[in-house]
This record gives sequence, C-alpha cells and structure tokens, in this order.
Amino acid sequence: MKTIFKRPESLTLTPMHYCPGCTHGIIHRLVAEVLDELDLRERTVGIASVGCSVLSYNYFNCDMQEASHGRAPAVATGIKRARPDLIVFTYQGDGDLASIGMAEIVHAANRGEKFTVVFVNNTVYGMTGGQMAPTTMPGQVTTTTPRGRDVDDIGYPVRMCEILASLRTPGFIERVAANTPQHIIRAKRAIKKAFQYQVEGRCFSFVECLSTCPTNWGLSPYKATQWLEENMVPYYPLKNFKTPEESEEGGKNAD
Amino acid sequence: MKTIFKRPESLTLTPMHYCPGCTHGIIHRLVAEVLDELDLRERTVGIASVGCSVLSYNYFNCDMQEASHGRAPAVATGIKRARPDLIVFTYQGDGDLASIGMAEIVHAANRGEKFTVVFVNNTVYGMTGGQMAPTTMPGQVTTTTPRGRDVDDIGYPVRMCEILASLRTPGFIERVAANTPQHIIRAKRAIKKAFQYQVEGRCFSFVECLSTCPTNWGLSPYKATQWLEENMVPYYPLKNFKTPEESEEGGKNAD
Amino acid sequence: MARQTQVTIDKNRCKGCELCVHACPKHVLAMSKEINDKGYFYSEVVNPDDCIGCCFCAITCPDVAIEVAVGDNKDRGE
Amino acid sequence: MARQTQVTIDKNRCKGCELCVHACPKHVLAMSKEINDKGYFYSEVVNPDDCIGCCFCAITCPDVAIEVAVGDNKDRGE
Amino acid sequence: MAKVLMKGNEAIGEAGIRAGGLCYFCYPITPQSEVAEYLSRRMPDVGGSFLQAESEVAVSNMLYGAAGAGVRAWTTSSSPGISLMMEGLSYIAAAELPAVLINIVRCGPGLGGILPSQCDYFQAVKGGGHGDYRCMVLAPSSVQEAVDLIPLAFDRADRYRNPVIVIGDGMIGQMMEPVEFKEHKFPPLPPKDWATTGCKGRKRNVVNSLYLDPIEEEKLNMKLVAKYEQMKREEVRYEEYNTDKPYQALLVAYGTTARICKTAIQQLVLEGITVALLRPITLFPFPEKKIQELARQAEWLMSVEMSTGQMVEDVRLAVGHDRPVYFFGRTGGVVPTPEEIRDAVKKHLTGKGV
Amino acid sequence: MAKVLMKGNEAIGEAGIRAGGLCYFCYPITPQSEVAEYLSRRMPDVGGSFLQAESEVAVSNMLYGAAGAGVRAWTTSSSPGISLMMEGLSYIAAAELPAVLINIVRCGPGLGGILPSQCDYFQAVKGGGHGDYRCMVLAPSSVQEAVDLIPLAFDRADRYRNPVIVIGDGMIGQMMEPVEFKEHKFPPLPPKDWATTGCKGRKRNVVNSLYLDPIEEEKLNMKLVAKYEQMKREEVRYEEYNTDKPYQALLVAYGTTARICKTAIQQLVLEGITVALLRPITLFPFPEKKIQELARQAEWLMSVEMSTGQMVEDVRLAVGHDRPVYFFGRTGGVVPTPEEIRDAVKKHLTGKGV
Amino acid sequence: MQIEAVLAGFGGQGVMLAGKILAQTGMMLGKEVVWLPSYGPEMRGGTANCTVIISDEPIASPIIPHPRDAFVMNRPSLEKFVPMMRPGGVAVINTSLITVKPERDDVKVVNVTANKIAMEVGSAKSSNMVMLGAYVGATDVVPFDALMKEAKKAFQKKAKLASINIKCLEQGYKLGQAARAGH
Amino acid sequence: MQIEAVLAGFGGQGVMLAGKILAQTGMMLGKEVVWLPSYGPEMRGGTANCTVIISDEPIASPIIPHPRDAFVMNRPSLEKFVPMMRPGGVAVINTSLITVKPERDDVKVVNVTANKIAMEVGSAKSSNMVMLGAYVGATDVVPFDALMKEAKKAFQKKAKLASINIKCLEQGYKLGQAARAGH
Ligand SMILES: Cc1ncc(C[n+]2csc(CCOP(=O)(O)OP(=O)(O)O)c2C)c(N)n1
Ligand SMILES: Cc1ncc(C[n+]2csc(CCOP(=O)(O)OP(=O)(O)O)c2C)c(N)n1
Ligand code: SF4
Ligand code: SF4
Ligand code: SF4
Ligand code: SF4
Repeated sequence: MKTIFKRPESLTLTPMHYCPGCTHGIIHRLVAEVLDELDLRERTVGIASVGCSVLSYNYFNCDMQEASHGRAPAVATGIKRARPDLIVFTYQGDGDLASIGMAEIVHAANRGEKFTVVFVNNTVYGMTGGQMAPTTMPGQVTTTTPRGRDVDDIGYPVRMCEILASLRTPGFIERVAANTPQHIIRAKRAIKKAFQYQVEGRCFSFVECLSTCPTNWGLSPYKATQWLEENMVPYYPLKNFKTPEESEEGGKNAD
Repeated sequence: MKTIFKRPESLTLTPMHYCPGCTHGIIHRLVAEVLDELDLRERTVGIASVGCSVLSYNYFNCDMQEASHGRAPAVATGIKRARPDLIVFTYQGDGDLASIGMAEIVHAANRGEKFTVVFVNNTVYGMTGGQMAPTTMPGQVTTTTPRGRDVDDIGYPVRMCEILASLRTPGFIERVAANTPQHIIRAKRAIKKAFQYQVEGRCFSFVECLSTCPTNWGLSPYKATQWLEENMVPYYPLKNFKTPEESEEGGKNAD
Repeated sequence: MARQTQVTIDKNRCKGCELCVHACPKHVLAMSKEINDKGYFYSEVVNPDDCIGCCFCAITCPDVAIEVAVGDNKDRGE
Repeated sequence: MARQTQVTIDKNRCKGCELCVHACPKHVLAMSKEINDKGYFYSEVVNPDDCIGCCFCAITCPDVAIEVAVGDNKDRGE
Repeated sequence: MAKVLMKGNEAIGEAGIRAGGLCYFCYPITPQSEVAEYLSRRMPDVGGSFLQAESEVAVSNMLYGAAGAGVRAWTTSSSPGISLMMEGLSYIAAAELPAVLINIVRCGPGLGGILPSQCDYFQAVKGGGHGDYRCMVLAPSSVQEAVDLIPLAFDRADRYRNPVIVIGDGMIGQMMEPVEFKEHKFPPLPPKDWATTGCKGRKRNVVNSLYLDPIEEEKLNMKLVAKYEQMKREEVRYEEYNTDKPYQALLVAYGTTARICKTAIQQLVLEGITVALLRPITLFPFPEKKIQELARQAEWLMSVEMSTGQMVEDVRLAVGHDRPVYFFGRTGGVVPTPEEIRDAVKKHLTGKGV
Repeated sequence: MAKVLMKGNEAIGEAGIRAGGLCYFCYPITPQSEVAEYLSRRMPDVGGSFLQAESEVAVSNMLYGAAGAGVRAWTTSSSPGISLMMEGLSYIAAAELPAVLINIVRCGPGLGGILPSQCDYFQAVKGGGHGDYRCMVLAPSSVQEAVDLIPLAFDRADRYRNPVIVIGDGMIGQMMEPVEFKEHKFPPLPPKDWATTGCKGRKRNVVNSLYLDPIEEEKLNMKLVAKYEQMKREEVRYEEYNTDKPYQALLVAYGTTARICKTAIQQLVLEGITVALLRPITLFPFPEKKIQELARQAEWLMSVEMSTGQMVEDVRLAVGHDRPVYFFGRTGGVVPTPEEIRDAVKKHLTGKGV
Repeated sequence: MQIEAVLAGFGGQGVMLAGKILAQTGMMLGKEVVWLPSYGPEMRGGTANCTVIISDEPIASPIIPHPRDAFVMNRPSLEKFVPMMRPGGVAVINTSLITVKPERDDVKVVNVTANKIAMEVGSAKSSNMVMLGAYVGATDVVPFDALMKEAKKAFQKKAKLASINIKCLEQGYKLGQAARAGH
Repeated sequence: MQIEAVLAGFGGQGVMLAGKILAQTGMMLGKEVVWLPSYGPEMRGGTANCTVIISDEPIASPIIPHPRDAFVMNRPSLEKFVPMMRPGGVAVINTSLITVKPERDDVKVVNVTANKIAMEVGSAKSSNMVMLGAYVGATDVVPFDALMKEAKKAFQKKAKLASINIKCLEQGYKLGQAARAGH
C-alpha cells in the first residue's frame, strides 16, 4: 500500500481545539502541505493572530510568533525586514484582519511586503462568541446584530480582496473557499502560488479563504458549508484578483 | 459696486498660519463658502486633524473639535452617532488619513457614516517637516526618502479614492485639485455636492483635494502648482469615482 | 474499484462533524453509534469496497484524522 | 472692459506667494517692491482697467486677501 | 425594585442605560463582550446609540467626539483593549471631556489570559497615557456595587469634565448575582455650554488639547491639578470592615479580592486573631488619610491584590515607614483563596516574613 | 575619537547604529523626527533596515516581530506616539523580547505641545500598558550621555530580554552639543536560542504571550518579577552632585532638569546655602536606597520635575515620612530657570511652604 | 452554610441553564447566590461549565477551586472536575454518555442515565433537567417545590417543552432521592 | 562667562546655519556650547530661529527666556525677540528689511543693511554672513579668525559661494567693530 494522503509534517501531532467541523483545521492543513511540498518548514516563521486560530502556534510545526490583535502584518513586516531570508506568513481571521487590522494589512500590501497572508473569513468573531465582523452578511444575526446586520446603519460587508486589488503595488490576491473538496483543492493551489511568489521574492501574496463557523452560525458543520456556498460565495466571488505579472503590465499601461 | 467675491462668513478673521502659497488656505475657503451657501454654519461641527491644518479650528467659524492623529473619522462618527442632526466634516491631511488613519477612514466609509471628509493630499507630512507620506510620488525626495521613494522597497503611492470606491456601501467620492482657478472651481462644486449628500442624509461623502506644499517640496508656490499638475494629476486622476445613485443601481445588479 | 484503497480514520481525533460522510461520493463512511474518548460519535468506514480513493473525505476532514492509502500492485499497471 | 470692476487686496494679509499674479489672465496684478507688516512683498493692482472681473486672483489666493466688486450701473444692462 | 439574578456584564449594560449612557461604543473582548451584546439588544428600545467600532483605538476617539458633542458616552473593554485607548484617553482628559470607561481587567501583560486580575491598577490610577492627567477610578466588589457606582461614574465625569474609569474583573463581569436597580439622585449639573452642538446663538465652541504657548499649556495642567485636588478632598470612598474593634493588622484590598479578604478575616476571628480591612472604593482619589488613621492602630498592614504588587505602593505612600506594609498577591488568573490569605496573615503575626 | 557638534536626534541615530541597532522602525513626530531622517540616510550605508511605518501602533508590533527574530530592533517617538505603543509594549514585555524605545517627551496630555517636558515618567516607569510588567528606563541629561546610554540600553535589553526605554525631551533631541562616540565593552551575551529564525536543526521556537493555564501565567509573572528584582539589585545608576560636603537639602531631578538644578545649586553656594543633588540615571530601577542614605543628612528633599509631580512619588516611597519631600515643577513646555529653583529652595529654608 | 456545585458538559447540553435555575431558586429563597460560568477560549473545545454557590452568608470568592458537588454530563467533564471535588461531596454522573467510573471513593456518586430518561420522556434535549432533578434529590440543597417553581418560570414561554422538562426534573429528583436513601 | 544669542529671521535667510557656525567655533575653542533651534508648528509661519550658548562652564538650561544678545533679520523676529533681551545686550538688526526701530534704550543696537551689502558682494543669500560677522564684530564673543576658519570649513564644498560668504563675513565684521568703537 502506498499512502496517498497523510498528515503533513508541517503540522504537529497536537489535536486541534477547533469546534467540530470548523474549517480552520482544513486551512491549517493546506498551509502545512504547501510548506512540506515547497520544503520551507525549516526556514519559515508563521504568525498566529488573535482569534480562534490564536493557538495555531501549537499546530504549525515551524517557528511561530503570536501577534497582538490585528497587527500580524506589522509583526510579519518586522520579521521580514529583519531577516529577508526567512519565509513568513500570517494566519488571520476576519475580525483580526478586516476590522482592527485594516491599516496594517492595507499598508503591508501597499508596501509590497514579501510575505504571505492566509486570511480566514468566517463572517463572525468566532473566539469571542460570535459578534458581528466587518464581513458579516447583510441581515445576518450575530450576538451584536440581534436583528441582523442592517446595511443602512453599518454598511455592507467588507471585501478585502477587492480593496487590496485596488492598490497599485503588484501583488498576488485570490479568494478561495474551504467548504467543499473541489473548493479546497483550488484553495491549496492558491496558497501554494502565494508561497511561491514569496520564495521568489516577487511580491506580497494574499489568499482569502471563506470558512465556516458552525458554532456561532448555529448550524451543523455540513449545513454551514452549504450556507457558505449559498450566502457567502455570491457576495465574495471566488477568483484571482491580481497577479504580479498583470499588475506589472497594467502598471505600464495605466500610469 | 456689488461685491462678487469676499471672505465667507464661515471663516474667522484670524490670519492663517500656512506657508506662503500653501493651498490649504484655498481649500479652507471653499469649505467655508459651501457652509455659507448651504446655510450650515450654525449647525456644523468641523474636525481639525493633526497636520499643518491642526489649527484650522481657529479658522473655521463654526464649532470645532481637534482630533488625535488619524482618528478624525472616529471622532466624527462619535459626534454624528450622538447628534445625527448636526452637520459634521473632517479636514485631514494625507499622512493623517492615508497612513495612521487608514482603518478609521475605510471603516467610516464602509459603515456609510453620514459625514463629509475633506482630504488634502500634498504627498508629504507637512507639519513635521516633509517626511514621506503614503501618497509620496515614486522617486520623490522627502526627508525620510533621501534617495527618492523606491517603489520596489515601499510600494506605490496610496490612492484613497480608488480604495474607498472599491467598497460596496454607497458613497460620494471625488478627486479634485486646488492648483488652478479652473480646478478650484470644480473642487468647490464637489465639496458642495458632498455636503448636500450629507444634508439629505444620503451617504458618506469624500472629496480628495490635491494640494501643494511649497515649503517641503522646495518649490516656489507657483512652481508647486505646476509640479502638482505634471506629477500628481496623471497618477491621481481628477474625477468622480462614485455617487450614491450609481452605487445603489450597481448594487442592485451586482449583488 | 479498479484499485484497492484503504481509508484509515484516527477515531480519537475525530470530532464527529460528518463532513467526510457528506464529502464521500460513494457513501463509504458513516457515523458510529459509539462515542470515542472525547465523547464524539466518530466516523467509520462502512463500505470499504466502494472506495475509489478520491481522498475527498481526507480533504474535508478539519482534524486531519483520515489517511488514505492505495494498493501498490494494482497501481503499477496504470 | 465692458464693466467696471474693483479688486481690493488686503496688503497685510498677503504673504507674497504670487499665485494671484499668475492666475490673472489679464496681468492686472504684480508684486510690490515694498514689504508689508509681516515682511512680505505683497501683491498690488497695477493695471486696474484691464480687469475683467473673472475673480481668478481671489479664487487662488490662499489667504483670502482679495475681494472683487463690480460696478452696479454697468452691470444692470446685462 | 425587586432583586433580579443578573450577569454582571448585563447588569453593567442596564446600569449604563439607566444612568443616561445613551451613546455606547465598543469592541468585543472577553470577558466583557456581554455588555455589548446586551446593549445591542437594548439600545434601540431606549432610543440610544450602539456602535461596534473597528477597534479600541477608534472607540476611544468616538467617545471623544460624542462626549465633545455633549452626550453621555461610554465604553467597556478589557486590558489589551484599554491599552489601545491610552492615547485617546489622554486626549479626553486634556480636552476635559466627560467619558466613562469600564475595564473588566484580565491577566497581562500581553495577550495574557482572560481570568480575573487586578494588574491594571497602575495603568488606571497613575495614567497609562502620556502627560499629566488622572482619571477618577472606581472599583466595585460585587455586581450590585457595580450597578450602584455606574450612575456615580457618569455624574462625576460630567461634574469634573474628566474621564472616570470603573475597574472590575472577569468575576464581576461573568457571574450572576442578585441585583437591584436603585434610583440615584445627584445635585443638578452645570449646563454643557462648552459642547460642540452647533454655534447657533452663541460664540463657537472648540474642543481641543493643542497648546502652542507653554504658558497656556501650563495653565491647563494647573487647572487639571486643581480638579484632582478637589477629587482628593471630596470624592474619597472606601469601606471599613472590622475596624470598630481593636485589630492587630490592617488588610487593604479592593474589588473582588476584598471579598475574599473578608472571608479570611472571618476565619481568623475564629482563631482569635483580629484583623481589619480597608477596602478602597475609589482607587483615585486613594483613601490615603483613612489608611494613615487606621494604620495607627495596627501593628502592620498588608495589601492583598491579584497582581505582583501595585496598589501596595499607594499604601506605602500613605503610611511611609511608620508601619511595615506587606504584600500578598496571586496573579495570572489565580484567584487567592481565603485560606491563603489567612495563612499569609498568620505568617506575619508569628514574625516570619513572606 | 574627536568631538563633533551634533544635534541630539542625529547623535541618537548614530549611537543606535553603532550599538548594532540595525533594524529601526519609526513614525514621524516632533520633536524627534530627525532621528528617522538621519537613519533614512545612514541605514542603507551600514546594511541596516530603515522603515517608516504606517503608525506607532504598527511600529511597536514591527519591533515585536524583528526582536522575536533575534535582531536588535528599536524606535524613537514622542509622547502621543508612545501612548499608541502601549499594547505592543506590553506584548514585548510579556513575550520577553529585547527592544529599545526612545521617548523624546513633549508636553501632554493630549496633543499638548512640542516643548520639553517630563510628564511621561509614570507611563515609562509604572507601565502604561496593561498587566504587571516593567521597563528599564534610562534618563540622559545631555546629548553626550544619551549617546553613552544607548549602547547600554541595547545590551541590557538583550541581557534581560526586556524592553528598555530611554527618556529624553525636546531639548536633548533638538539641541546641538559636542559629542564623542566612545567604544563600549560589555560581557558576552547568551545566544538568542529562543528567536524565531527557522527551526532547522533544532526544536521549533514560539514567541508568545498567551497563557490559558493561570498557573503558567503566574509563573511568567513571577519570572518577570525576578528579572525586575535583579535589575533593582544590579542596574541602579545615578549621579551625585555636591554630596561630598555637608548639605542642608537634597534635590532629586533627572534629565535636563538636573542640569538646571546644578546651576541653581551653584548660585545657592554663592549665597552660602549648601544643597546637594541626586540625579537618577535609571528611573527604573529607581535609586531608592541611595536616596534613603543621602536623605539622612538632609533636612528635607525636593523633587524638581517638568511635570505636576510624578517622580516625587518614588522619592516619597524611598524616604517615607522620615523627611519632608517637597515638589517643584513647571509644566507645559515651560523649562524652569535656575533662579526659580533657587527661590523654591530658599522658600523652604525659611520654613515657608510652597 | 455554603454549598458549591460545578455543572459541566458539552455545549448544548444545557448545563448553563440548569445552573441558572438552581441559582435563581436559591435567590428566591432569600439566600446569597452566585452563578459563574467558564468563559473564553476553553469554550471552543465544545465543553461548557458553570459554578453555582448558595450560601447563608455573603459569598467571598466566586471562583471555587474545590467545589463540594459536581454534576457531569460528559466524559471530559468527569475527568476534569471530579478529581477537584472536596471529600464528602456528591457527584451526579450522566451514565448515558460516560462509561468510565470516577476514581474517587470519598465522594458520593449518583449515576443517572440522563439521556435515556429524557428521551423516554420526550426529548433528549432535556437531559439537563434530569440531572438537575437528580442533583437536588440527592442533596436537598434547595427544596424541590421551590426548584419546580423557578423551572416552570424559566420554561413558561415554551409551553411544549415545559411539560417535558418538568417531567424530567421530577424523574431525576426521584432518582436522586432514591440514591440518597440508598446509602 | 556665558553668553547667549538668539538668531532669528525668515526660513531661508540662513539663521540656523549662522548659529551652527558660531557654535562650532565655540566648540573648537574648547568652550561648552549649545545650539538649540526653534522647532515645530511655529515654523509654519515661515520664521526660524535658534539660540547659541557659549560658556566656560557646563551649560544648564539650553532654553533661554532672556538672551543677552539678538540678531534679527526680519520684522517679526525683531518684535518677538528684542523685547526679551537682557539689558546691556547687543541687538544686530537687518535694516534692509526692518524699517521700524526697537523700543529699547537699554540694549546696544547695531544696524546693518545686510541684504544690500550681500547683494553688492554677489548674493543676497549671504546676508546671514553679514549679520554673523557684524555680531561677532560688535561683541567679540569669539575671535574673528576662529570664526573664519569654521566658516571656511562649512562652505568648503561650495567653492563659488564660499568666497562670497567669506567676504560678507568680513564686511559684516568691520561694521560690527565700527559700531562697537562708535560707542
Ligand atoms: C486589542 C484586543 N481587542 C480585542 C480582543 C478580543 N478578541 C479576541 S479574538 C477576537 C476576534 C476574533 O475574530 P476573527 O479574527 O474573525 O477570528 P475567528 O475567531 O472568527 O477565527 C477579538 C475581538 C483582543 N484579544 N485584543
Ligand atoms: C500619534 C501621533 N503621531 C505622530 C504625530 C506627529 N504628526 C503631527 S502632524 C503629522 C503628519 C501630518 O501630515 P499630513 O497629515 O499629511 O498633513 P500636512 O501637515 O501635510 O497638511 C504627524 C505625523 C502626532 N501628533 N501624533
Ligand atoms: S467558534 Fe467558530 S471559528 Fe472558532 S473554532 Fe468554533 S467553529 Fe471554528
Ligand atoms: S508645510 Fe507645506 S502643507 Fe504645511 S503650511 Fe507649509 S506649505 Fe502648507
Ligand atoms: S471529517 Fe474528520 S472530524 Fe469530521 S467526522 Fe470525518 S473524520 Fe471525524
Ligand atoms: S494670492 Fe494672496 S497671498 Fe498670494 S500674492 Fe496674491 S494676494 Fe498675496
């Protein structure tokens, strides 16, 4: 027998604390597989951010730093500027990256910092108990939008790929999802590309991964994957928004 | 004789402290004229932000608050949420709004806060002595980019209108310039529209005004207006990026 | 069916989310009636012969509890 | 030329930036040889008769030092 | 009103509303997010304004704006979130704006842990932001007291035009206790004629903290000092426990730690050891004089805290070298047991140092 | 090396480079932006890294990242900017990372003014961020001393794995004085085997400050306390002035204020009044013992500060009620003159209180 | 007299609610009460617990390192909390889900097949009420009629569930009483 | 002995550089020196100033509320600084730009048409050197040859300007000396 699917070396053996069916675990595995396949584990520093994935420093089998809430891109910038030879990635939730961390992610992307961001969008603040996130869907009930998100009062969900793609600085920006095997396979491809761009020293790379939070959505894990498909995907289109190749060309023509 | 051009009532008589030829003064006057014309002076609160225009609380002849660096949109949100009947505007430089204040402006715009932002982009930190701003042009020499802004190291200038226009929440977004009489006349039209949208309670409104900093650019005031035209306008196109009417329609079709 | 495959589920890593059961196009997996050490009803292989080795179960398992192997001999010919 | 106009510059508000001089399409303004209270060479009206009342000088003055008035009588006919 | 069983965080939310805190800005953080959750449900009913901001930095500046517009504005947060408000808080104090901040303290430094702690004493009391400013700091030791102190916090914020911090911990926020919402009456407040509400019919108002002239800036500093001195004269609040009988030693403890000290004291009484407790309710102004007075009758004092020793400095400042001032603390979310405190007291009685 | 006339801020920049501070992050703020301007020119030449960040919040987290990767990282800022670093600083202290922060203090609170001040003493010394942590705090009183203390700051940051703050004011930053860059030798440092540099050939390293288990968190707190106690034993630095002769009173002052006190003392000597000065060079650890010792020979003490009274608390903590401790301060950017200090001293000598 | 009970299980098993009803009952009886939930990241594992204290005196520390009693609805809770109990306390154990035995001989163990009983009554979701009934039956920390009154109030909005829950409470109570008598 | 001079004018008139050369001269003479610029928002008005202290003793406060001497190149500087001077000091005034007279009779006034002289020598930009020369000529705070040496060093990279600047310094010095002798 030949093992065709097994636990990647870049994941530790520690069981993950995520709720049953939470797709954080899938995204962890994808990142770990990519580190294995590109043989980066021993020169990588990952940044765990504040959110359910804060304990990811226990799961990624490489050097890790835990960042303060929202500031993982600044921490990553610090590491990469200090040691450009290291491979650096951040793993951030949507509360972390799109709310409190907006300035840090926009500026890291705009400076073209040569690290990789794995952005997990599950439309809520998971760890603190399901409060509204900037990414919460219109009408979605959360613990701080008990009547559903009212877009007239607090606006529409923030789409990070769209924002970052609007910057002139070259980068790799793609949105994927972790809710079905097909989407997951594509997600891995995007994450791999993102790291490759970093290895080549090409550009900032950013993969937004739509993810579930069965616990705070109040849905079974499977129902949650369906909810994601039906509600999130139409608003958060899955596609590549930018590659450095395009940006360079585009740049030549546009400006 | 009939006076066809005079000092607006919404400016105090205090002489402004700006350097000779600095177009901050022009933009002040435009805002004041609009307040006069729409009869808003007595129910307006302006927010002075940290930058050369911090002392604008001495010049605008209405109630004023001075905000901490970059946070004028949060201060404005606080006022507008507390007293939706007031007319609120922020007056912010590019260091203030596009660097430290990135999270606050993006989120205020995304929530669709119903106030008006006058954003003065002069490509440098004027008050602190001409350091690089996020808006500094490629190759531009500043006191912290002595060899010129190196886009490979720190990326391209941030274009705020483009970023904010990428948000789904309806808004009014326009870029104008204060360097020639023609541009100034158009700038005033945009600022007036911006306030009108607020008066109608329609949306967040944002006018970016390209401005000069003769002192830190090391140019005479007139040369500075030319430099603006030749270097800034091609990269920062002067146009309307968004109106609530469009966003509403677009919204219906797109999502 | 052409090749021999083996799906191994680490029962005590399983949190009973059922994603693998839904992911499997061949209904190879089902939830047990027993609970594991953590107190979860875990996923089991119930129709091993139907497995086509697509790895969809493993791909969807958030807890990386599933390993998949394929028979070497049958493989070789392909 | 059709109407009578009057450009008034508040000499001591002027910082001598010369923007108004450049803005005027009719070369109505020029910089003085004297300095004002703040020590600046200020702008003056040197060719009042050429003024067409376009207000460009006032529009560009960052220090709001310029007022423009037009003659009422000539105006009426228009 | 009848007592209801209520979670501390929700009771705090309700107390805020009843005190007229109709403008609430927040950012989720354990262990206080339930205040926000409660208010997101309640605020629309009472016509108030609830907004979840993008960050605590934004929150502190929204408070500034709303308070500057003359509305009672407040927030709740926890340690790291409060640290992010330090610049904003300094601005609020400098612009003399009334705002109420409630810190449901968790363990630090850094991300730390979410369990109860009192490790933000210095930050609250000495001023964690830049510049010479002080906040009035109130420290309830039960859900009921939290509910009672919140109206006071709003009143004093307005009266002094100064930020007021209410400091609790995860226990107060998370636990349910029976509470009663009483009516609180205060003397009339001066009108907020300094607020930016549109200048119709009056001279324009400016809310500001920039001073280019050092003489003017020093005047502001002196005006602030005068306010703090007034607080020291008029606002000191504390609870005495067992001070009516003779006592060998005096414990000083605030918040939930004081509750545990009381149990320890009860246990000691059974062993014939008499110990008293002074519980500061205002941490700033600190009940310095009262402690000096009570210290005279004690052989020694002991500050009991969930920290590595912060309030103990203020106790030492009060009594100088006149009496030994010991310290007993647990940190990191470990809540001291009455037994530990009892043992610590006994150690000092037998002359053995800790 | 020969003396050169150099602006304080530029000298600080150069001293940082010479101390191996090759990773510098900053955000412009008066009165210290020239450090950044200098380093933007110099860093490329020495192969270091210069980055102007988007904000001070980002700066503090960049420091965290770079320090965690084992590189000497530092920043310079001023009061409001430092307030924005409070959360980050608390994380740096909690994760036991070495970083050097230089605060060229301006007037506060709020936006305040840019003139010299010492109003951030509490923030630096008591910990402005959340949680139980302390920074080592160094206070130079001239450009030369700033240049000399910076290598020490980097060394001690590494040695203790703790943030070190150097506190100056606009005078030190803006003025030119003659300076000499001396060679500084320190004992070898332990290898940074905890840094995140890629786990090749070793177990993986984690830089973190989250503790779910209160016992573990308390262990961290105790480990930090042990470091601070070691600093108190080994790192206290101060300068004595005129203490070798008998003196009636002892002034305590740091930084530029201490320089002015010296002139005042010279003036007093001419009038036959003998006064000594203790100038703390480390504000934390504070020269508590030395002050106690010197206080014995003085009738009274006076803390002289550009604040409304902050260090005076530490002086009082040191001497208790054994001697009167007076305070003299100017704030808001008003720098006290030697004459004022002289007069304040004379007032107390005649028995009249201030 | 002060009693402390920790109530623990999976999220969704209703231990928090059971604790609240118990505390509410104590309050209505004029006692001092505290209800303190676990909070924060530990929740993510899917477990939940709370502590209820009922006392005649003002309550000192609401954090109880060593509760007198425990009421455990799943195995991780058993493993976590039973070892912390004070000798002499009562441990009510949901043997529907817990197959191992607690390794304590100094506490009184009350075994209840809570899920099974609740299922029989009408809804597996009411297993928490079986447990609560059994706990009160085994300890008499509060009079049963007072408990019933508060439980009825708690469920009054959901008439359907109410009767099932009440029945579960009664069944549990009987079991508890029996176990108590049994020793 | 300690002397303090404030040097003030518009931004661009070169008062900062003049101050640096003076301080540098003091340092090379083995004196204690401090050069302190004005900084911050006041700059925006377009004025600039610095203070130079030269002393035999370590220097206490570098902020001098009442300087002995002043060297003012425009009217706002005259209005700001001359009233602050200590009695007995020397005020060097650029009468090319300042038409009003200082309202002090207790300081010694040295009038210099600095712009005019500099223009005649070859560049209006060198008016600061005329002023500096005049100040040193009127006060002898440092020996003129030492000042010349440092000035030459300061301009050595710009050979063309150097000679003009040096000439301006000399012209100024002569005027200063004359004014000194005149009283
Ligand atoms: C400064 C600060 N504010 C708030 C928090 C509390 N907090 C912890 S996790 C979190 C949000 C997490 O949400 P998200 O980033 O979406 O990640 P998820 O948990 O959903 O994976 C918040 C607000 C904190 N730790 N620090
Ligand atoms: C927290 C904080 N950081 C930095 C500063 C210093 N500062 C004052 S103004 C300014 C930048 C101003 O630049 P910009 O916003 O572009 O306005 P301009 O002066 O060019 O009009 C900075 C960084 C400050 N006051 N507060
Ligand atoms: S709370 Fe949501 S995001 Fe967090 S672990 Fe559970 S399911 Fe995942
Ligand atoms: S520094 Fe620049 S932006 Fe500021 S007032 Fe002068 S010219 Fe205007
Ligand atoms: S996907 Fe994994 S955790 Fe979920 S049921 Fe299957 S084996 Fe268990
Ligand atoms: S534009 Fe105004 S300030 Fe400039 S020269 Fe003309 S009048 Fe003077």
